[in-house]
Amino acid sequence: MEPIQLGNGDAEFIRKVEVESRQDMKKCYQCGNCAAGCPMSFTYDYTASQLIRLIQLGQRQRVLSSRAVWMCATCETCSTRCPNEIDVARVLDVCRHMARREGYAGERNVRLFADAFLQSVRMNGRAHELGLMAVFKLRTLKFFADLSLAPAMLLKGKLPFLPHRIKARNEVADIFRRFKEGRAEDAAGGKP
Amino acid sequence: MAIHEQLKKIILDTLPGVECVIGWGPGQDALHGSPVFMRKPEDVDSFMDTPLGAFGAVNNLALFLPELSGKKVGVVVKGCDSRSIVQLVAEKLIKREEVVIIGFPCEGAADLTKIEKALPEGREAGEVTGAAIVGETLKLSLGSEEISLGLADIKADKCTRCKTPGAVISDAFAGIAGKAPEVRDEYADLAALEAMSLDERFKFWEREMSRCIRCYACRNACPLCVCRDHCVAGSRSPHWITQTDSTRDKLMFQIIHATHLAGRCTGCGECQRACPAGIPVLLLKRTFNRGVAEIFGYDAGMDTEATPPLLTFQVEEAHIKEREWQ
Amino acid sequence: MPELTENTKELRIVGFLCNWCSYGGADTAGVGRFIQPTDLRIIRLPCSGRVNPLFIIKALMSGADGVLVSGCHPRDCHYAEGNFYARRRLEVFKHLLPVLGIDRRRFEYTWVSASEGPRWQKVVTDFTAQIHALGPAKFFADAPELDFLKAGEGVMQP
Amino acid sequence: MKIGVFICHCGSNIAATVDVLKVVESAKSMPEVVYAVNSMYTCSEPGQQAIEEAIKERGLTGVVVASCTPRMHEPTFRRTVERAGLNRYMFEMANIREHVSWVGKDKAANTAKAVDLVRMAVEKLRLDKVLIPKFIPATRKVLVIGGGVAGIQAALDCAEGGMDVVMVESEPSIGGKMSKLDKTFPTVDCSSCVLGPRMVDVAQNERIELHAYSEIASISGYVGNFDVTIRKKATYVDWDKCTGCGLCTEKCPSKKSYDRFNEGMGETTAINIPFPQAIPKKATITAASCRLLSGGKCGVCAKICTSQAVDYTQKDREITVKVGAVVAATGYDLMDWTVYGEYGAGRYPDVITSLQYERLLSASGPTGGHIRRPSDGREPKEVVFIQCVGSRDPSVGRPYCSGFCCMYTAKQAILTKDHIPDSRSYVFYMDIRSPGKGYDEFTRRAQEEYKAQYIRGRVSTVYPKGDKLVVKGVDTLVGEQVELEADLVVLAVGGEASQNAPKLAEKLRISYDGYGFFMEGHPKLKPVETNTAGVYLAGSCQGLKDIPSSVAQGSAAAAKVLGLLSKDKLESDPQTAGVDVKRCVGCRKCINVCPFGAIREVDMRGQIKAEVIEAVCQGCGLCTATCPQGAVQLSHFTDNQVLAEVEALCQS
Amino acid sequence: MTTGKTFAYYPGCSGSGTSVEYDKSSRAVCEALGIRLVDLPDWNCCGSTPAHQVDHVLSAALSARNLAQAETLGLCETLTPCPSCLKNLHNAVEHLREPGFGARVNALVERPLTREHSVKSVLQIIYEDVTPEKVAEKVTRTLNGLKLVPYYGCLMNRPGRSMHFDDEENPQALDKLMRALGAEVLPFPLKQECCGGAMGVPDNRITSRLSGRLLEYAVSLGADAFVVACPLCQMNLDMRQAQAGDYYGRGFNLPVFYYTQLMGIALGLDKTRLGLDKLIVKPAAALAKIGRKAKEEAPAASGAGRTAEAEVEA
Repeated sequence: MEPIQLGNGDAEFIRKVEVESRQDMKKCYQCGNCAAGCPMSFTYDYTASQLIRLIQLGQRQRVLSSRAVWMCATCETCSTRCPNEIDVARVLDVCRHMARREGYAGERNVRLFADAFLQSVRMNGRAHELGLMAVFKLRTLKFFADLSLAPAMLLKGKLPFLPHRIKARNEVADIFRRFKEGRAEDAAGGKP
Repeated sequence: MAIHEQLKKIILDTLPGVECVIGWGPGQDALHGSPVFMRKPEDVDSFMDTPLGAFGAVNNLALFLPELSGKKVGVVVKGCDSRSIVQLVAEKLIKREEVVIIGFPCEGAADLTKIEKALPEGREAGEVTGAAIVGETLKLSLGSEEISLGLADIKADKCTRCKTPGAVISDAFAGIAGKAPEVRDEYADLAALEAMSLDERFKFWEREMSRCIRCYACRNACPLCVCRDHCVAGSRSPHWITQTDSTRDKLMFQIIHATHLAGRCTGCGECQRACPAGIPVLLLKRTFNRGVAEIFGYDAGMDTEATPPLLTFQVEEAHIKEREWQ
Repeated sequence: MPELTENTKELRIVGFLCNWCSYGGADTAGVGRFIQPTDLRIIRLPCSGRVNPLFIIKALMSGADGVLVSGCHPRDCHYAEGNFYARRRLEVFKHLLPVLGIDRRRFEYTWVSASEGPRWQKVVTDFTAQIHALGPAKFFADAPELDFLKAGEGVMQP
Repeated sequence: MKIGVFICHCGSNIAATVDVLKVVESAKSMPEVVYAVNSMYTCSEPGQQAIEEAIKERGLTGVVVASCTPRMHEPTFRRTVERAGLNRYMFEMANIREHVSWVGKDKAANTAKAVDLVRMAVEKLRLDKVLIPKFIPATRKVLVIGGGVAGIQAALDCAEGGMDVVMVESEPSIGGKMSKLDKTFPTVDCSSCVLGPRMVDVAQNERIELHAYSEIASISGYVGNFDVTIRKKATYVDWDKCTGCGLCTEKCPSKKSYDRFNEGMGETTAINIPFPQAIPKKATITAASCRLLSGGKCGVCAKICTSQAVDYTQKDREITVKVGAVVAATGYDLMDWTVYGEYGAGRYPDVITSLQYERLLSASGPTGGHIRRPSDGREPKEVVFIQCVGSRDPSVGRPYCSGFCCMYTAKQAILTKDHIPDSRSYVFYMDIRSPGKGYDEFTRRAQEEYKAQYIRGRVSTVYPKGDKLVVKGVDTLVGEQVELEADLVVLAVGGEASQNAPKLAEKLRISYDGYGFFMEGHPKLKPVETNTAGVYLAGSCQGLKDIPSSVAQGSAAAAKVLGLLSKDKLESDPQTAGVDVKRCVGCRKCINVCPFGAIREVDMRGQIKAEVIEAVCQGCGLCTATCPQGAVQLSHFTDNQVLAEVEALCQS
Repeated sequence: MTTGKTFAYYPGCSGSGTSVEYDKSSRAVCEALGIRLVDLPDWNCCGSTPAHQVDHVLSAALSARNLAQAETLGLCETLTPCPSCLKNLHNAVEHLREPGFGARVNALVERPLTREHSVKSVLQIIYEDVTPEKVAEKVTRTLNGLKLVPYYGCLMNRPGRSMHFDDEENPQALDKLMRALGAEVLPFPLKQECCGGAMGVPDNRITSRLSGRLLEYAVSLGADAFVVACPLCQMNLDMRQAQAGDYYGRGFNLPVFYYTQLMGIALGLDKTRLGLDKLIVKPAAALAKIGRKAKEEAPAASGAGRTAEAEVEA
């Protein structure tokens, strides 16, 4: 791996993470508590504390292309136990937002699941589990995973075939539309 | 038995054990009353022997207590007056056991300025020959002329925000104390001032204070002014203000008085009532009263065990956000 | 908001500082050469508890455009409690200014420790900018000079 | 008044950005100024001489020096004017260096500001008065509060210097935290072998009067003259009669009392002597555990005691002593680590504190020096040490480093190996802090010789699984999570200010920081003084420290006490408040607010008046700001002086 | 006690799908305890984990629409049974207080919020406002004999500085409520260790690994069943129990109840309202343990007795 060029730390990246997450990265003194308790750590390339360290060093590329920012399950163990009360989970969320915005491929399955889920919400106003699973499987081509669960669920009436659609679907769809149009950032006078 | 008669009986019962009982009696004319110091049973006859009766009991008689300290005295009080006593006791300026407090259910006291203003053009209070309260109106005769005024219109402003129609503490009480009304002081008087721009307020005080004649009646009427003969207004060490006729120094004196009363003033309004120039000097004190209530949730004169908020502190102040600036 | 530039006419800002923390903090700022606007003049007092709120109004009515009080941080008072009292009195006193027609931003109080040179610099810079934004204060022009200050009168005897 | 003004160039420090000559010229026109001159270095010998000469030649009655901060050279110049025959308080300074030349770039603006500051100083000086210090007699006796190692050192050094000492200890025995330790770092020598003889010295020294199981009820007075009331808590045993034979502790039927000395690692009897080396070695009854005192029937100890020392009717009693100085050496407490739910918050018996572990290691401890798990008495093989529990943790309000945990943990890892050769120790750490003589070498020995496995990282959680404790953590150096099934978990719990510290501080009228540690007079130059004259600090009550530092501070405090009380009379600073009795109306507001109790009420011909006790007054001026009629004035900072300064600025 | 108080109720999407029995039983229990729930009209999905992982403003906007629906009812206290929904709604309220955030959210939604809202879990209201003591008084059929492992999941209490409910490291709400019902509650140190959350769909090996650990520990304690308060946890532990079994090469056969189902049984509610038939791992064997001992105890007395015991243990 190429050495990290300390002089090339991306100060704007640090600032953005800090502003969007409202957390002070300088507070972290690298105790490692977030990494110690993280249940998803076994799936990570960098540990949570290493990610915070990389942010401190302004290593945009390394952070945003890491697997870890996608695999975080937002269980908040890290945020709960941080001695400096940094909401680490929120920081990782923000990194994932940035990775998405900046077109990093990320963890395909995680990304596609989120997309499928939100598509379902956008179209119906609510999540339709069966529908979104179908979309997800279509996109990931993982037809057989979890297939064994379906019969029992269907039998128990836990997977309705038809989505529960809300009346004001347009209101929800509008939220997504305005979000896509960047209205939120316009309202705040541009991205912080 | 009328409240007035009940009070007289209580005063008569009190007299043997005290130096005197301070109450209200007749004054210079039909409208004005004045304090009476009752020492003998016959003195009691003049008590409230005025056309306005209890409605004319305007003076806050707590004023006399610190000077009489060391002697046991009785004093008749309106609810607002009793707050001054509570505050004096809380500050240990008088001893509770030296005062016999006689309360009664006060229904409000007159604002003589309002009455005078209501008189026909060119007529003065001294010309009032007779007065009587009939129901909710005050009937005045000026020679042959009769006028009648609604009591609500001539009541003192402080009565409209009164929380203590009975006495806060008392040793004897005539009649039955009414339930404390649920009034909230909205500081309408201050709001009216604050509706002005800063510049207008500045000019307001310049104009009002220019009328001040430096008589210090305001100070002398204040039951909580402890300095008495040692007021900084007349001192050169320290030398806070000059003796000159400057508006600035006149205002400075009002600010000094208000600052000395911050967290102590019960809002009895005697300062303003005493002002011969009609300057609204109570406003400055009420500014502090409002601030103190906001910050410390404290009302002076309600608890003899309380410490005035500026003479104590909390390590963590719940309502002071001193780090807001910087 | 007018920018504070070198050309802007200096305004009159009076600072009441406790000797132990804030005066020391201003010294520390000096030692560190933390450049500040020049408007503020510092009156050294032993403690923020020594600040009679009337000093503030006296200054404002005598022609000061702004008054700043700074003491030790709460709990750090050299005299243990002085700043706790000061905090209450100054906080209450703030309420008076707007009623008199004086912008309440002309007076602030804050805490600066002896080690906080950079903080002192920021406090002075920000407060000076705040006062410049408000501009010169009006004051009662008819006030004569206090007579005991006139030459020859000398020291008051108690 | 004839005032001389001296404007310093301070080389180029001032002159580079202030037009010094212009300031001199302006000064000449200031009221009562008869002489103004510039000076290259006013504080230098020729500079000071020039002032002295000017005073003599020109008959100056007051001097203003405009130079650096008065916090630097005010004492210097006061001595200068005094040498020339002036009262040292007829002097003022204008700070035109730190507050002007060093912080402003604009020379014209700086010059104007310097002129203002000089004018202010002149106006203040015009109202200065001659102040003369008073001399007050002093009691040559010192009170040492706390009988830990710092207090013991201070007491013994004071006694050695010929000073009488009163020592007050809240526990039944002196010795403090150190007496609970098995060994000490970095020498691994036996704690009680080091401390024991010193404790005996305290007991045997004729100059030291020891009050154990006692506390300070109140302190009044001032430097040289403190009146102390000591509350001696009821022990239910007449210590004059008790021989410390210990028979009662053997026969006491109530054997389930919480053992404070052993940090709850064992149980003790209701009547007990905390440990074999206790000083004084006397028995004390814990009332709550005593069958008789808690309302039942017993009385075994009274029956068995051969010297009839047991007295169930004993009550707390108070004694008073007069002392001239006080040394506070009240030590520290362990923070309450049960706020950490992730370590079980106290639910798991085999998660213990380092101090509890000391008791397990100690031969005089409940296990006789054999390491046994509290849960089942088994010898642990896998021992995990977690550092920084309650240290460096802002989320629990303890952002500071306790300073000694790294070292004692290394020691405990070494001792664990000594006690149980086939054991393995794991130390989870954030940083190893070992800056002391032989300290870092010691932590290396723990790892190299004693094979302690140091893991750089935190433990996220500890939970039981069977009879083991699962420890889940991270090794940040490899960036991977680590897990271990441990037998015993030892938490290096940080220290905090002792719980009663704020209360004692208020009695002593000294300040304490946000954590409750007592404030030293100056972080560099007055490490054992406080801002209350005559009160000194030693040991961890001022900030956590290890044994060598505590002992050093004990000695330092003793040196200060011996210095202070070397004279029979003490000079008091005359910059105090004074009451103009003519103006005082006796409203008591000043008395209420004075932080030092320096104002008292006196009856003057039937009238109440305030009176300042000059020796107690510290000169804060709170009373002056409080007195409505301005009857109390702080010398040198009178209302008129401040008003004059305000006018000088606003009228200019 | 909250008897009679009215709350806006947000069932969450899974309430009409994978956790239909949780929704049903929550409503039934609230009704029995006098907690009045009014459904948010035409509510939408809170966006769950995907939304906040895509953008916090988007997530808050979806929640804000729901809270705006509450305002149409004149209510500003919303309850939800689902911790994931709770977290989103709660975070939206919290983030809206941050400067600048509100303007962004308002730019996305139709109707900006006009009031301060509070969002709590149904569990919090039952635990704090009704209290286990009062619940115990209403028990008609004690769960005596049933050994439960309480599992809280990640989200409900953490971090404590934000959620302000129960202990962030060792929550007690389920423990005490279940004890109040007469059940035996086993000490479960993993009561907040992550089950894998929404990771099951992208990669069920993750949920298998994490949930399997929980199941293993629970079995080792000799538990009869899990009791949970989260649809996602329930799904991972129940529906995916077989996957976890495959991952660890063993079977668990541990039923996973919603706490509201057990409360319904203990309060003697109509079985059809509890949806016990919806559980994947059959609960019959566990339910059969109820009342094995001390059957003769009078319900009221047992309720009171339980309360005392719960207090002692606390």
